[in-house]
Amino acid sequence: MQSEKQTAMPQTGLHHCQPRFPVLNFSLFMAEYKVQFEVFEGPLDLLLYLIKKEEVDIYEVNLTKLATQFIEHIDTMRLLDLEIAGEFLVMASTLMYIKSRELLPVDQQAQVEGEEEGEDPRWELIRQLVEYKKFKDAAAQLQTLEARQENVFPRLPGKLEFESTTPAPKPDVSIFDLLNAVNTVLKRFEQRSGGLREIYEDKWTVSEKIEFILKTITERGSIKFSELFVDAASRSEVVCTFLALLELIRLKQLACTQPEPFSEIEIGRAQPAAIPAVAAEPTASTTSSEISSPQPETHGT
Amino acid sequence: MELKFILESLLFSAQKPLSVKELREILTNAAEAEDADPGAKPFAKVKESDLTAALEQLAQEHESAARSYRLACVAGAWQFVTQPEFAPWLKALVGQKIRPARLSAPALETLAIIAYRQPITRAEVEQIRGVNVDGVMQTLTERGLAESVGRAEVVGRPQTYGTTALFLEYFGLRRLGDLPAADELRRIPLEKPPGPVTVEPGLATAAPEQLTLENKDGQPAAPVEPPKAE
Amino acid sequence: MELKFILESLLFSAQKPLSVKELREILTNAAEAEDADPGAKPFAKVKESDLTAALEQLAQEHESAARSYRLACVAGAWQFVTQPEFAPWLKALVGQKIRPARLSAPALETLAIIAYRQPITRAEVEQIRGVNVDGVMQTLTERGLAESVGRAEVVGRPQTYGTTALFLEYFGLRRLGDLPAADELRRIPLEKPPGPVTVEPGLATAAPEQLTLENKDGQPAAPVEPPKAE
Repeated sequence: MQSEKQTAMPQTGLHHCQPRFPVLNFSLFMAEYKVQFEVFEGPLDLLLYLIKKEEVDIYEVNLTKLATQFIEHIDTMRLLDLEIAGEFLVMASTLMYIKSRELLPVDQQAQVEGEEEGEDPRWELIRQLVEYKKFKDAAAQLQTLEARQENVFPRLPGKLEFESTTPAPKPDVSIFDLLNAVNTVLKRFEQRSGGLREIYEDKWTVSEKIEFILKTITERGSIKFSELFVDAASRSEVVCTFLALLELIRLKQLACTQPEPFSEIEIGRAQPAAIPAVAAEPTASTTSSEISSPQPETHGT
Repeated sequence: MELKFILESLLFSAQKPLSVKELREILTNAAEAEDADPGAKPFAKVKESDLTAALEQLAQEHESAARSYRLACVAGAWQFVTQPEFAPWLKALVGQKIRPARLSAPALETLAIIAYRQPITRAEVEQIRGVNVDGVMQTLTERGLAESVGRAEVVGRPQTYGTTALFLEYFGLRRLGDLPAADELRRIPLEKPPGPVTVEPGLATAAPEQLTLENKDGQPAAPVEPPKAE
Repeated sequence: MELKFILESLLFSAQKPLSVKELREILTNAAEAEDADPGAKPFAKVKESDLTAALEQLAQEHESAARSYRLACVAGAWQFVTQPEFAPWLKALVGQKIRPARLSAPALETLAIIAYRQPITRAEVEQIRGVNVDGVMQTLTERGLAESVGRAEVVGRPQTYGTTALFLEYFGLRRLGDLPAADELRRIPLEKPPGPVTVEPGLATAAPEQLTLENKDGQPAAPVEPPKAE
């Protein structure tokens, strides 16, 4: 007896579920019911389902009957102690309102309508259903496209081989970007570790470093990138030096060149000419003009 | 040398889809190369419209040839792709395509609404679907299929959403205009049309012709069509 | 389905020339796959002579079509090749910087951490960055800038990551020691987060196959498994 119920249940269909089920099977039934119920994505979806069952056009649907079915449905859910999404309840009340209006004599209906300036809730509901239905159909078509696209394979030819006369493409990123990133990481890390570690000691300032770099360059003409950091005693000093360098490049005081791949970056005075040599020369990889750097207030000139 | 064949050879050999702009650049570079072939010169400054026309013609030719592949334009970039019916063998060749899990029904519905109605606010999407869409919206933006595109000029200036280039790629669409039945869906007004609606009591059960929906232009909206499968 | 078109789609999508034997194997595999398409079955045991005949017919058809490419058989393997007269443009195509998209800030930060701290687990990178790095790690490995270099000797034996030779090339470095101020920056201690250790290494550092992959289009890809509604 029990097992019969169990298997029969899912076929019963939702709206025929009347509150007459044996309590024994209740939890199992509810599980089944929930599974079925979740198929409906919302009250509109459920309404469309009910309309489809009636095999009528949306425009021809008997709203009073639809309202009854819908509310029955909600009642069943409530009886089964299922969680009812708020949207279903709102729809139920709209439908109840529509239903109650239908029961009134025509002249009294007009009065009600007068309050809302022609806002006929029936019209509104039908319009909403029609619109929703269209998008549901559109979604189905998207689904078809989605499935189709899974089976479309792009041609991926093997790489063409020509004697490589052109140099390998230069990366659109430089060591400066990397250092900048390091700086960001460390700053954020320090912020997060909330003063557990030494914060900036202000032992070094960017402007001091700007002066230092300019002085060195003036004395020596140019300097290798790594040399700038040789004497750095702490991370904050490295960062300051680095920021100073970025600032000087930004101000077009200095220019960086990397004569060839793998060679050390050299820093020298920027050419007085408007176009820095590095920017125009595609094989010199590093110009830092596009590096976004923190902008210290200090100017070293 | 005919432009369309040059383009064909390029698309045939490219490792990725190429846009009209990229194709134009290649033609220019070929013409301006140090050791440029004299034949390449005439194409140094081809107009984009000419390129597009040639590409369309190519696509048409391949369509007519009805072979196992075709020239497709997805999200504005052109690429040769195989026809879906050869998937069983291509899977044996290259393995299953790595694709994200298919979209759920709610996600597809929401995406359809965004696609046809963009820019659209979350509230407007909810109005159409009749349910809360927070979860699905998040899924869609996380998957890069929809994104915030601005703010609506209404109280609270809520964010508006639109679809991305990835959306087009995901569904193999060239542009938004290629969405199925795009015009029809766009025409439905989101809001009830202004002006009095002359409804008879009992209209809800009236025949369709008596229930002409009017859109903002005052034109009757297209009748509801049965869902048509592709 | 006609055999010649199946072969055509295969040769069209293959990255390398395919011999008759290889083609035959693919047909067999497609027919014997677990979820084999019924349409694939008839080609489980095609004779090599039939294959050769179909291929020759294909080659003939493409010859007559006189397009910018043809089907060629070189040293017993079949391949689509472009006609030689298109070389000027194909050179421009190859020379075209397939502009490596600029690395995003999160990617750079992650890369910097890996560079200075390798070998390092994903969980440790996340500790330093303070945010999830799944997506960027994927980007970095896909672009060949970082790679798995081993496993950490901690619970769960998570994978450890390091930079690649390409990384050095990318940044114009001869060796890792040439990273600017490397020693100084490496000294920053990796602190364990306070409180209960959430980073159980085995958990935080999921195996790559469990992670959300990103494919080349930047769309998140699901682990390869039957599509399911979410």
